[in-house]
Amino acid sequence: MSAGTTSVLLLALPAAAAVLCACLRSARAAHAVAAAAMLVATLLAVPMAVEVVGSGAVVVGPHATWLDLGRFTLGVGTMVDPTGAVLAAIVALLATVVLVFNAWYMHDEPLAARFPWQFCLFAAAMQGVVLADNLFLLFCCWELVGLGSYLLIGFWFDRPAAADDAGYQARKGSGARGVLEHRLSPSHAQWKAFVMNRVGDAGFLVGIGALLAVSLQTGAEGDVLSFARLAALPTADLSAASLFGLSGESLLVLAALGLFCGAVGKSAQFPLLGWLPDAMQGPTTASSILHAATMVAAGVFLVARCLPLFPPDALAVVGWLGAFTCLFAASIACVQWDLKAVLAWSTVSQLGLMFAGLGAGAAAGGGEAAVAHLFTHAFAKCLLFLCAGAVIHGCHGHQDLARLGGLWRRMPVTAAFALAAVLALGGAPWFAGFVSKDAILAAALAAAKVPGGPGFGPFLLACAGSLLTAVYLLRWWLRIFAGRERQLEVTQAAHDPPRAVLAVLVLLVPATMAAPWTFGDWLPLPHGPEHATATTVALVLLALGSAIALVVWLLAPRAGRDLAAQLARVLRPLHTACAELWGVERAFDLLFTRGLGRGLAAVVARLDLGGERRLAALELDGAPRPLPASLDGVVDGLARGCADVGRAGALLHGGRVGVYLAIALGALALAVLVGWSA
Amino acid sequence: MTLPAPLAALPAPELALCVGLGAILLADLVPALVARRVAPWLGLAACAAAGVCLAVAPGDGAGMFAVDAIGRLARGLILALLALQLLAAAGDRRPARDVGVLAAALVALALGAGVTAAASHALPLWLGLELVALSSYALVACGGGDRRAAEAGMKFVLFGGVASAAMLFGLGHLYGATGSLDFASIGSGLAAASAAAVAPALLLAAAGIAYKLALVPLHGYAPDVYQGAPPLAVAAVSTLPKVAAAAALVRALQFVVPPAVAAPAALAAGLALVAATSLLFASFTALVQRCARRILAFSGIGHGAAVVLAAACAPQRAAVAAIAFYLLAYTAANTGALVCLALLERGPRGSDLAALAGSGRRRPWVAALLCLFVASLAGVPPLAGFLGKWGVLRLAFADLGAPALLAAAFAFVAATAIAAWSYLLIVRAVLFAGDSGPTDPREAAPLPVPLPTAVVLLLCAAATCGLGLWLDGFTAFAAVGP
Amino acid sequence: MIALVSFAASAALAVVGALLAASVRNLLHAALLLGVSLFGTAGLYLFLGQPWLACVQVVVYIGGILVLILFATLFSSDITGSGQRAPRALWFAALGTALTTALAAWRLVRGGVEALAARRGGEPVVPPAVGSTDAIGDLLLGAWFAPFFLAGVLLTVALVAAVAIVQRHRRPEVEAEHA
Amino acid sequence: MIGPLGGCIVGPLLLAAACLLLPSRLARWFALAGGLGVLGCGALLVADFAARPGADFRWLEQHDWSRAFGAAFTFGVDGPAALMLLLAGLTTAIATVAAWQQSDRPRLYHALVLVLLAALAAVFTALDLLLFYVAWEAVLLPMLPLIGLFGGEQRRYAATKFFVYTLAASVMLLAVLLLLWNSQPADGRSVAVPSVVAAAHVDPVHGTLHGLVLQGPAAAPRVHVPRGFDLRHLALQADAFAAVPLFGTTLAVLGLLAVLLACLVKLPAVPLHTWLPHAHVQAPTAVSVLLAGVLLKLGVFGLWRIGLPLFPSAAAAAAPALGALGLAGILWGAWAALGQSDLKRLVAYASVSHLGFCLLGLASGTAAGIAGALVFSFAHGLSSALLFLLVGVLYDRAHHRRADGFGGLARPMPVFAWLLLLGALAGASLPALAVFPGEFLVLTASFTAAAPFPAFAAAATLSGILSAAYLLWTVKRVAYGPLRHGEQAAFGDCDGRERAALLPVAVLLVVFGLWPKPLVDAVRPACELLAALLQGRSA
Amino acid sequence: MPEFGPDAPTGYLLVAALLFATGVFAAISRRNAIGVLIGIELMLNAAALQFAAYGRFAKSAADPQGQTAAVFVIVVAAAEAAVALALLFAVYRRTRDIDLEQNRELRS
Repeated sequence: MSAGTTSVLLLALPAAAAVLCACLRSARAAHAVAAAAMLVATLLAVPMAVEVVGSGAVVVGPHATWLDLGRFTLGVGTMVDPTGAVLAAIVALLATVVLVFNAWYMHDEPLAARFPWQFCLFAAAMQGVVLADNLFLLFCCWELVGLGSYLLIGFWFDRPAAADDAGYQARKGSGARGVLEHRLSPSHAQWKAFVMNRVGDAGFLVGIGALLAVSLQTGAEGDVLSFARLAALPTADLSAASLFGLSGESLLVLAALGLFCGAVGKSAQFPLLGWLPDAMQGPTTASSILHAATMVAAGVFLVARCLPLFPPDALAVVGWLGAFTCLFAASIACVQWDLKAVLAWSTVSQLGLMFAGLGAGAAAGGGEAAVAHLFTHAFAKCLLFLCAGAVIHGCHGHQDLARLGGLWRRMPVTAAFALAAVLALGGAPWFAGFVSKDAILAAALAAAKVPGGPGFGPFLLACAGSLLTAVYLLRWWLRIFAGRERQLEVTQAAHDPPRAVLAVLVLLVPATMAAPWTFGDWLPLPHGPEHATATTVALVLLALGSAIALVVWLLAPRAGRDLAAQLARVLRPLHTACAELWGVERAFDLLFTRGLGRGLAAVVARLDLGGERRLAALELDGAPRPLPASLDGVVDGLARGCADVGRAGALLHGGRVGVYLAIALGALALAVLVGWSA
Repeated sequence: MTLPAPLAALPAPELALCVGLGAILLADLVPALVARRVAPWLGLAACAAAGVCLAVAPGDGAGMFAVDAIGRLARGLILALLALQLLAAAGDRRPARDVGVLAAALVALALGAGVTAAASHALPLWLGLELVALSSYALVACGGGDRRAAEAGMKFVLFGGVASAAMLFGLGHLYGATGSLDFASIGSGLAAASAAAVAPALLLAAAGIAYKLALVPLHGYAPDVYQGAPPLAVAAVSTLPKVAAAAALVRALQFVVPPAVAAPAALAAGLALVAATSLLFASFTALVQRCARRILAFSGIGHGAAVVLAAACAPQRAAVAAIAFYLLAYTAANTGALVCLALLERGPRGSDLAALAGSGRRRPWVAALLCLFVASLAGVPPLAGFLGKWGVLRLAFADLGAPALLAAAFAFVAATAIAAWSYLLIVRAVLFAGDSGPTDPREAAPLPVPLPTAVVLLLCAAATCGLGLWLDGFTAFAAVGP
Repeated sequence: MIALVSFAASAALAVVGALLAASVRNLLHAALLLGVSLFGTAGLYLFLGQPWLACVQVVVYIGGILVLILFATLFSSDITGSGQRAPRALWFAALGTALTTALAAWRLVRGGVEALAARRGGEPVVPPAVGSTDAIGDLLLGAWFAPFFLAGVLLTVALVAAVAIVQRHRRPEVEAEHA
Repeated sequence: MIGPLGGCIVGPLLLAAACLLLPSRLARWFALAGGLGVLGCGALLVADFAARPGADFRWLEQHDWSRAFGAAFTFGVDGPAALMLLLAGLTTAIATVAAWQQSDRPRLYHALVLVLLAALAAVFTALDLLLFYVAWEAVLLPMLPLIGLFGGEQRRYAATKFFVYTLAASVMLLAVLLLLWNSQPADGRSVAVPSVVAAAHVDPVHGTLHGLVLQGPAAAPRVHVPRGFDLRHLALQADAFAAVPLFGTTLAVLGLLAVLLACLVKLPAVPLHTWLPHAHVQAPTAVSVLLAGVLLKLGVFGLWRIGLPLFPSAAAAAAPALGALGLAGILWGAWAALGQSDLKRLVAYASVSHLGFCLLGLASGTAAGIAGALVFSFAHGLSSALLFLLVGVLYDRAHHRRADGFGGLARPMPVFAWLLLLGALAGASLPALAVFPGEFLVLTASFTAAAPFPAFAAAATLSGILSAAYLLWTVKRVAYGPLRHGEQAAFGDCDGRERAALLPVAVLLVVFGLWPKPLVDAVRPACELLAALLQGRSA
Repeated sequence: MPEFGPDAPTGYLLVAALLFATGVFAAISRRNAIGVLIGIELMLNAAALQFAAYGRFAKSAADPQGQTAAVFVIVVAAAEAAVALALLFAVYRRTRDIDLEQNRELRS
């Protein structure tokens, strides 16, 4: 089967499974159908990936014109390149694994039958993003990915807000400051995720628009949004393109930044990152796929896909913002006490790292490095979340790092898997992260040396982020699995998932190792002179970070010691800032939700129809109606003005014949006088 | 067929109406006939005879009556309206004794209107108007009228007397300035050097016509009369005199201004000013009325003004056609609306908007028809009123170089929009108000609509709906020969 | 000279009578003063050489209408006139309107006189022919038969209308309703 | 003999008469039959245009009216008109199903709906300006009682405002109509035929253009246009209208202003929109469906049929201002919707926001933009219908429409919740749902149009955020979260009748979202022709 | 002042004009309907006088039209007065008053 056909099947299978599962009432059957479909997809995708990666060529799949608009067309079609092929395979594989895991995880969940179809929709949309051959289709699937995340995050749609949820209050991570609990609920989280993504999508649309404008102004026709055509754009003659005084090149920068804006939303980069931790309100299994391969990966993938379109100026922005997010999120992850929150912020941080790599540019090998990290991170994060899911499942929903501990005895396999994933993410030697993270640092370093590039900033920020990565990951593992059990009533019932589930999970473990990624050098990783430097730096940072984590972990139980107390005192403001998410959540809430959102909306609504008092009084005939300054009030005011004119006229009609006669005769006499003189 | 010499001085249709009037008055002396309510039918017979006469031999008196298109059209319309009024009178539930007077007054009204519409001499014009006025007073206040009807009649007669006197005063000067009261002589006098004396006198003399058309500033009586008089009387008083006055106006203009030439700018501007003022004043003032019939009165002021606007545009065939169509649409809708109101009103202040609430529940069909007529008055397509407006506006917008007419035309359009709101007040009151309230069980079953009244309503409705798209009506009316 | 004086007296009688009729408070007096004014006018008719018209004026106007009005003043609850004035503003409006009207009428008169002179073309005014009633009769039964006829109809209608209007109410329920 | 298009007008009128005269239980069937009949005609036409794209008028039908005035009952349908006809029939059918249990004066109600349908069909099929105007105003006649008789507590205020506002805005059309007629020479006028028009409309068999004989060389054909009201003939004289001086400007400019006033109020464009929330809130559910589904489209269609073709040069000059108005509508409507607590009012403001896209697309003057605007208005008919129906479902159960008076209804009413989500997502223009293609077309067209449209488009992308915010927030408030009012646990899910109204709309939303090609293909040639004319005038 | 004498039209016409203006004043300022009626009679009287005067001086010879028109005026005035008084009587019977200030039930 050709790669083109396979790519269509990869799209169609999950989509068909989604439709089929939506019709099934039985959770078990639905999971079976969905998992089977995803398994078939995996079995199709892996050989395809092997084939495409082997040939290194871009395979163009079927293409159809969706709409013909005369000057240009909008198409639907697929294409497979090595990156896409691998990512498609990873999506399929992880989806299969998560589905199987979920069948166990949700075995007593009444709504479980909903999960498979929403999940398959999600996966299908992601496959669409990965395999689309043009930006338009990618955008459509991109939006559907947003829909999938919306559905999954809001899976427990009827849960109350966290502040009102006794169960949540009992099980939440301690010291969860910075989270607006009166808002936090699955239904709010899904809304927030969708809307924040839409913020990015607005930029995405502007980017598409700018690309279209440039393309059409340079005389392009046909499917101008196809990646093949877009890739040629930077090298084309852009002198014909200009808009608002911007040259074609400037427009391309604008377009690139627009696309990146979309990626910022989807991949939860600063400042559009508030939704991702909230998305933890969804099932952990949903989080595992959302954080690994389907949702947040889309942003990185988009930028990687469009990397040829990114001029250096745009790349610098990408690099700086990514690296900043990497450090920013890592700093927050260090102080989280909710076991999933740590992972969530970790995802944000790692995505930032990927963007830092992308920002290094293709010449420095940043694209490959970032993609590689996307792959390795997907497996590790998926595994981490599934392990976290197992822990939460075993501990009856408790996710407070302060109350867990010593679980390695009760769930040794899980602990081992989690450790593998932690090491992989942290970039320990012989583990997967070691390969990809070092590549990113190397690329960033290489880019820093290029004159006119982003400079050393992104590299340094990424390094700091890497250091903290080691800290929070190790802290996370240690507080859950190592040491003594802190609260026996929380952990006593914990146990490893059943064998069948473990058998699936174990599939992911090899991917946390370095070997599969370096085998045969199939992954095109840069091996420049900076690589050695970067590797050294990374190892030092890893060691330092691990040391910090270990020291803190060891000191923490003995908080009375002077060192710990002093450290705590010194770091208190920093800690508070991190725990408060650097105020970004509150600022967002104030500025957007309350300010530009509800506040401005209330003002507009008031200016439009007036207040409730006016609206309530509308039908009362004759009664003086409040006439506030509103558009509708102006209309009523006009009407009232007309009526006032009429009232003035009616004054003449007070029933006095004398007045009538005076008007008539006076006007006649005046007319005679005037007519005479005229 | 020739009439003996003195009688031939009057046009045959009006003579037929005279005979009918005499017959009704005689029949009113025979109690048996009174009890059988024959008067309206006698009137209808006279009306039919007059119609035949009009079709066969419109006839002209000894130079005092013109035979022209507007005269034929207006008198045809007057006879048709008379027939409707007589039918409505036949369906009215008043005591038998009053019916005779009512029918006589209606016939006399039509007679006066016909004379006015046909006159080409100021004296019969004035006498016709007086006849219209006197029979109107009788209609407004005769028989079972209540206190409000009497008040309306008193105001009507006082105002009418003054208007008549003013007109006479003007006519006197016209006579002095031209030596004759004949339209043709007045026209030639105006053309001669004595124009400076004739024009103001003419203006004063036009007061009589303006008063019948209820143009601002001679509109004062209309709302009070409409409000106080019995609705059927209002239906007659608001339609027939307007038709007659409009015809007289058109004819007077035809003599004053050479035919086939547009009115001189100053005259057109003056007429346009009167029309625009009336239109705007009426539409605004109607907004604040609390009585359906007062709203219709202000509507009548506006509609009279529209006729003047058409007359100002072009004293030519097209104007005649447009005016005839406009009057046809207006009178059909207005008659229908007032007959509907007559059926819907209860009690002495029955025409108040508040009192009409719930009519839609009590008499849905009548209320619906009322709304139809009112919509036609508002000029909503595809009803006849729309095409009437269309015809007038077509003329008003014809000359892009006449700013006064264009301004008046835009005023007309604006007034249409404002007036639509005032008509909506009636619709609101009749259909939407008191819609859900409990119905008084005593009123649950109103008396059935008498057959003649139903026929009147159906005829009006048919005209209102059927004429709405009859564009060729303008062509047909323009083709009416003398 | 006598002619001029008596002419002036007639005119003064007409005008002053009218002014007083319009302004005295007592309605009865006003009606009587109207009669005075009408008499004055009749006198003017005589000077115009139109004795028949003067007769008609006296018989119809004064004999008919004025008596009717005098009779009608008896309806008025308050003929002596306290509170017979309209509201003050209206009174001033009346005055203004009347003055404007007078001005307008004066201009009309001037125009009319000029037109008359123009039409006469300088020929002198001939004293009226005796027996102008013949001409009136010819006119009424000849060229002006139609108005004559119409005037007859008009009077009939007026008569019927007046009777119909003053007819007694015979619907007690309506009467009760408005009582 | 009356053809199918005449049948679309006469048929519903006859059915309306039947409604009034025959037993009341038959009335709804008549209304449904009327709706389905027009729906069938519209569907056939759309299919025809999709299969054989063209800018021509099909199913032409002409009946004598007045030769003296050059008016005729001319009916004909181009792609956009076909789309609107389809929408009118569809919406009427849906609204009838939604009002199936109408208990208050059902005969009158259904008769009025049928009269409305006839008037709408007449607007969409008329090719004669006078006929168009008559139908345009006639729409108000049934709409007034539909709101004023069958509406909510403030229905009289709403009906009055609706009627007076829209009537006042459109009376100036009458003046324009007459000025256009009067400015034509009595014996007609010879005009050059633009080559694009000739290419699209010349009948090669008879050598005629819109029934007029072609004269002059084939390369530069001319026709002699008689005085009259035929819209196709008037459009040929567009240049002549632009040359008639009037009040210091030209007839074309004043004409466009009048058409704009009429259309922008109907559309409605901010700030002329305030009648809409009242009308929607007070109208019964099915009437809201009709109002949002078809009536607002009159504004779009009026611009398409009259404003742009008859006054292209003025329209080209006014394009930036119109685009700015469209943008203002998009943003203002969205923010106003965000601030509403009444569900119906919220949906009404969503309509205001959405119709802003239509205005933006039309103003862009590009084929894609105009096509997008037309397809968008069709899709908006579906999505707003769905949302209004759903609000109606809620109102039927709770007898109020306050958003904060609900919560957690997804538990007792899962089907309702899913449909609400679908409607909200459609309104938020999610790809794969029918609103998206239109919106995307409008945006891309604006991005690729001349300045300042790209800036408008960029600002308009904010609508994606805001629409998602207010619509999904509504879903959240109504359907998600814990059940906030205990008694609402007993609410039954959508019953069979409600589903019969809701599901077809939902299905169509998905179908046309995935496969909008027939819609776009049906309108595109006509849009390209108009765009070419507009471009030619602005250059 | 020959032009104001009995053999010139001006004097008559002036009297007519003054009578008319006086009638106008009475018609507007009177509160009692009969007062208004008196004003109307004055105005009509003025009109009749005017007709007569113009007829007398119409051409070189007197024109009977003027007089005849004046007779018509008088006749119609009589008819109108009769109807008006009948109406006043009708009002009086219903309200016991013909004061126009008291009869203002019909108004905006």
